[in-house]
Amino acid sequence: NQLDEITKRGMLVVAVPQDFPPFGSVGSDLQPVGYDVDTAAYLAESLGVKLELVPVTSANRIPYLQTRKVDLVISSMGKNPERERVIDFSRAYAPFFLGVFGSSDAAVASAADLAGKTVGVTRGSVEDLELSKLAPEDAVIRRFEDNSTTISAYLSGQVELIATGNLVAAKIAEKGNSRGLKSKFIIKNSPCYVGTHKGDTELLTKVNELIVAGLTSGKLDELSMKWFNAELPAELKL
Amino acid sequence: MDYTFQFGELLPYSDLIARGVLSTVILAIVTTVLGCLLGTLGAAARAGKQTFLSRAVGVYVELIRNTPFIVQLFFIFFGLPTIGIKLTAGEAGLLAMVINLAAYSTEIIRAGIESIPKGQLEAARTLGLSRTQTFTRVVLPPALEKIYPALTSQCIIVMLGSAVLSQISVEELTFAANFIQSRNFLSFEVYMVITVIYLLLAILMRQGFKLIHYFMFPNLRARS
Amino acid sequence: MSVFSDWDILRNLLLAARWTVVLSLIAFAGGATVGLLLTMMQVSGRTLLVRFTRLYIELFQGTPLLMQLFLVFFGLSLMGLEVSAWFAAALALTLFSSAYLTEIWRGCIESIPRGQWEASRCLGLSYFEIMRHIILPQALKVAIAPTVGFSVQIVKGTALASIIGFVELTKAGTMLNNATFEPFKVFGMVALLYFLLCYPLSVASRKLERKLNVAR
Amino acid sequence: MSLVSINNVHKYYGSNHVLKGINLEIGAGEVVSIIGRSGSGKSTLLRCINGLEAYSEGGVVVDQMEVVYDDRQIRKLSKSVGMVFQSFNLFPHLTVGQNIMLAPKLVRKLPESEAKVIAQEVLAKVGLAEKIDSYPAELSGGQQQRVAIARSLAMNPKVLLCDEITSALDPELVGEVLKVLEDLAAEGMTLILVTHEMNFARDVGDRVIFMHQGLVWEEGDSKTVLANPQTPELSKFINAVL
Amino acid sequence: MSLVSINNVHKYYGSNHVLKGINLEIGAGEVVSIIGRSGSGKSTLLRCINGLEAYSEGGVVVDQMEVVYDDRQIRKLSKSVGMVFQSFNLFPHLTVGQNIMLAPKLVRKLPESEAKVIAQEVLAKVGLAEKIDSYPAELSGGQQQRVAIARSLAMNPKVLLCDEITSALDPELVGEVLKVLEDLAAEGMTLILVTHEMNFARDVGDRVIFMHQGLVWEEGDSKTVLANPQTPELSKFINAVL
Ligand SMILES: Nc1ncnc2c1ncn2[C@@H]1O[C@H](COP(=O)(O)OP(=O)(O)OP(=O)(O)O)[C@@H](O)[C@H]1O
Ligand SMILES: Nc1ncnc2c1ncn2[C@@H]1O[C@H](COP(=O)(O)OP(=O)(O)OP(=O)(O)O)[C@@H](O)[C@H]1O
Ligand SMILES: [Mg+2]
Ligand SMILES: [Mg+2]
Repeated sequence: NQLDEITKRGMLVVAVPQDFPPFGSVGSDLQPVGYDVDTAAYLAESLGVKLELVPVTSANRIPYLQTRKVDLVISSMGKNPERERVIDFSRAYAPFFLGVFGSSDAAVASAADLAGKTVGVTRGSVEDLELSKLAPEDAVIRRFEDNSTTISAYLSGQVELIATGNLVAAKIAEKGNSRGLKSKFIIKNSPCYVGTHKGDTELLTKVNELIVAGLTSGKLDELSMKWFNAELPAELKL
Repeated sequence: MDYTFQFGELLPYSDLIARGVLSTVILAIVTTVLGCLLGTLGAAARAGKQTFLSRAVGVYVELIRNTPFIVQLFFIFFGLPTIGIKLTAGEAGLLAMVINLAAYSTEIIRAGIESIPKGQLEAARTLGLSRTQTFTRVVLPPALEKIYPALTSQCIIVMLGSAVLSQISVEELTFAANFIQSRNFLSFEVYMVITVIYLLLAILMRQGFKLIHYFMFPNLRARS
Repeated sequence: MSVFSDWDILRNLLLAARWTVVLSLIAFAGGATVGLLLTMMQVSGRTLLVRFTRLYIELFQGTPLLMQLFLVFFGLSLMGLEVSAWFAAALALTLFSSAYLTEIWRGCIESIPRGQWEASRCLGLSYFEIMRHIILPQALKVAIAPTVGFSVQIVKGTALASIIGFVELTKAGTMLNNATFEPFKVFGMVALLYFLLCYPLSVASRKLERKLNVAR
Repeated sequence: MSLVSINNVHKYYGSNHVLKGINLEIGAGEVVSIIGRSGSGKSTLLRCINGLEAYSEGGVVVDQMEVVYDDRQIRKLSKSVGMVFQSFNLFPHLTVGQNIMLAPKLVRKLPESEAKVIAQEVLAKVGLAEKIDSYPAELSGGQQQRVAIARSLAMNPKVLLCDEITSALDPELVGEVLKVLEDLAAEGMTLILVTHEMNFARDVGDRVIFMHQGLVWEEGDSKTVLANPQTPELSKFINAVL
Repeated sequence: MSLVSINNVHKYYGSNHVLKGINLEIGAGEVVSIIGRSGSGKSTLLRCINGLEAYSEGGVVVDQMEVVYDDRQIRKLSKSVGMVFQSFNLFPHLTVGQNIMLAPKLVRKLPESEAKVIAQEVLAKVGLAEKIDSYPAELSGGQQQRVAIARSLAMNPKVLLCDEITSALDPELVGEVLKVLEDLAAEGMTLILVTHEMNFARDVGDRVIFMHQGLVWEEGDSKTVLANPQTPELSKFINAVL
């Protein structure tokens, strides 16, 4: 099974984001850093194996897992039924509120207000799937390949609004870009889960064990302070 | 191999695929027309005397031909807004394709023009034709005829290159593929089907060009 | 989050450009090897081999390189083969470039006048001897310029490997753009670096062509 | 007054002195053959007469027009001077009729219908009336050259320049082209031909000009000159060609 | 027994019946000129004699070898039959010497040194001994054609086929090539030439074959045939060419 495989090769291969701060972005040496990256490091350390990071985009992370290019996806990934058909999910390891964000002068307070507006979203992400259901007919949803393109599209003014996670939006706003980024409305509470290949039960059980351990020991809280400037919300720890 | 193919799963998306095909076809047609037109003008400028214009066209051609399409696309879509030029994804994509084809066709058509024997020009001059008349009536038609296959291939290459437009959210054929893939995760099936569609488009385009050729160059028809 | 100076951007791009170069070299070597094989098959005159090569060329020239990359990257894995972004990019680019190189080289061989064949046959040379002593030496000379010219297409083709996550020049560009939000500067630099890689090849190809035309 | 008057014409290509002072007067209705070795400057001289090449010194006057190397002037000149080339230079993408009608329509601004009548006339003259809708590639070399002559005639020139117009033809096709020239000469057309066809030069031409090293080396009545060359160069040339 | 024996040869290109039953016997040492209009099948006949083209019916025997269109057979045949082309077809990337030595080395398996001796011999024969290290592009057309003849001679053939080998040459270069042929004829080489040089055919050739529409229309002793053509077709042809 996959867990033995990992122990045998002494290496855990994890798909992480690199265009999705604060979960995963790149430092000035272009190596991934962020909450997901640290979480992956924590898991590898606990398993007593080395860690190999594979930068992925939201669009290709599931194919990576399906085709066993990686053991785990720790990539701020939300759960939904479509995904559950093709991969397995651990318990949640990080909070995530999906919302629509835009500059302060954009008058949007609910999904209905999106009519006639252009919203950028990363193709295949949970926010894409949810927004596709919520948005009125005449809202223009522009779907980009990965988060970096989506964010770039917003920052260069190619879209008026973007749908993404609250923590991500905060991080972008921090950049001090002239357009600013204010929360307009929340689409969904969609915490992050670790993804495993369908049927890797032993691995999944082990990952769940380690997440619980991390939550109780305060390890994950520590990471949360480091990257989100806040402790993990209580409901995550239940 | 323990994988079972599920091509049937793509059926619900046939609408999306059809729309993707349509936009790819429209992009291809508009690009071909505008690109070849601009290419002809560029070639005319390049083939004449060394002027500022011909040199400027030369620089443009070199710039475009020596940088990747996707980088040009990103530059236009993300870079230009910072200096105040904002284009929609569709416009940016089309612009990138047109300037690309225009650069290549400039070079191709110029080669065609240069392959026309000097005697043809001299004959036209001794008959009293002006420069413009000589270019449009005597030089250009056989030049186009000569480079027609190269031009056809280049137009097809640019059409296939439009796959990259999906990266900036243009909803063409590859976008449809990526979209479906992001919904049902059947990457192999989707890409397989879309690849075959591209192949058919390329074949169709070649046939289309042949048809145009048939009407454009009746002298070749007569010979065969 | 770290702050990027212009030098950081350039430094990272230059580092990534190494991979563009390496991938280009691999793709060229692969494409040339496969292309040579296919060219031989195509000029062999054996119906089956010729048909196969035609199909191969039609297939890889008739579909987007991007799709070929996707299919190799995700498709081969489904068949149980371990495929890294490296391998996928190298393989797809090899398939792509071999198709074009085959076309180019076949054209070069066919550009040698029929009279050369006929004269050689009248002197009693065998097919193999004619190829080896008469046709290939001449075709090789003709082939150099367009081959160098096509290598520009290979270098540019590697840019698409960024989409399957291979970190080369373009991918580094998008990553840096994401980190700095200075698209004009970042993509301007990326374009410049590609230009510096490709332009010398273009110029060399043109020079070679002119030289050979004069020589004839 | 002579139709073509060449006055001390010099021509250099870089430092290569190709024409070294040519003087010639050619009257209306004359048939003049220019002969000489390869490189002696025959083509260059012809090209100076119709403005295709700029001469470096001297003057050329055709039909009372000064020949200068200038687009506007060449256009004007084209109504008086026709030229036929060794390599035909028919326009491959146009039919025979279109080839002939092109210049009358564009330069003489004739309407399609009139141009058509002219095309039929000149084609009849060269014996190819039925080929009006063929493309050049469908014709033999001799036929193509006859069409090229017809194309020049359609501009109704006063003088026709022919530069080795039978050299690219198979031997058995030479006759049909020479026949057309003979007819033209009989009608009184002024012809200046660069040619290797000695028989034609002798029998049909009025005057022979032997060029050598950029000079008119010998000239005079064609029968006399060819029968009694005065210079060793011409003797040698005649022996080599015949 | 004759050296070349052609027996009722037919040749079709698709539905185009190009050779319509050719019968010829050519003895060793004969010099045979084939004349006729363009398209009458002269080249095709030559190409059937050396296996470059497959004939559709009939038989050709050269030097007691049946000529069949097959690589192996052509290789064997190449030791008896040489061919010179209108367009020389020298190998541009090889020097004159290498051009000549290639086949002796590869086909006759001679060592370099022997091949070299042969090259010098044949070059001397065509008067170009000093050009052994030149490249073809450095030679004039006449010189190139003489090298091409030398290259054929190096294989020591019994019969040399020449297809209009002077047609691509400037008039003043024709003589030097014909001179070489004349010498070969004098030495007793069997020559079959497609040619338009009537003087040469008459003065040097033994026999003339006039082809018309894929048939041997008239043939016989060259002086007789050219002086007294029996058919109107040949009369017309001779008039056109002379
Ligand atoms: N465009 C050119 N540039 C440079 N030199 C030229 C050019 N055209 C001709 N010459 C040179 O001028 C000289 C005369 O050439 P010209 O073509 O007039 O000779 P010609 O008598 O017509 O010879 P031929 O019988 O070969 O046509 C030659 O030495 C030739 O090399
Ligand atoms: N490879 C070919 N394919 C089809 N038809 C051919 C081919 N070669 C020659 N022919 C045709 O065969 C006929 C005879 O051609 P051939 O070349 O033998 O004539 P020729 O007498 O040598 O003429 P020329 O004097 O022009 O060389 C012509 O009608 C020609 O069109
Ligand atoms: Mg000349
Ligand atoms: Mg022939």
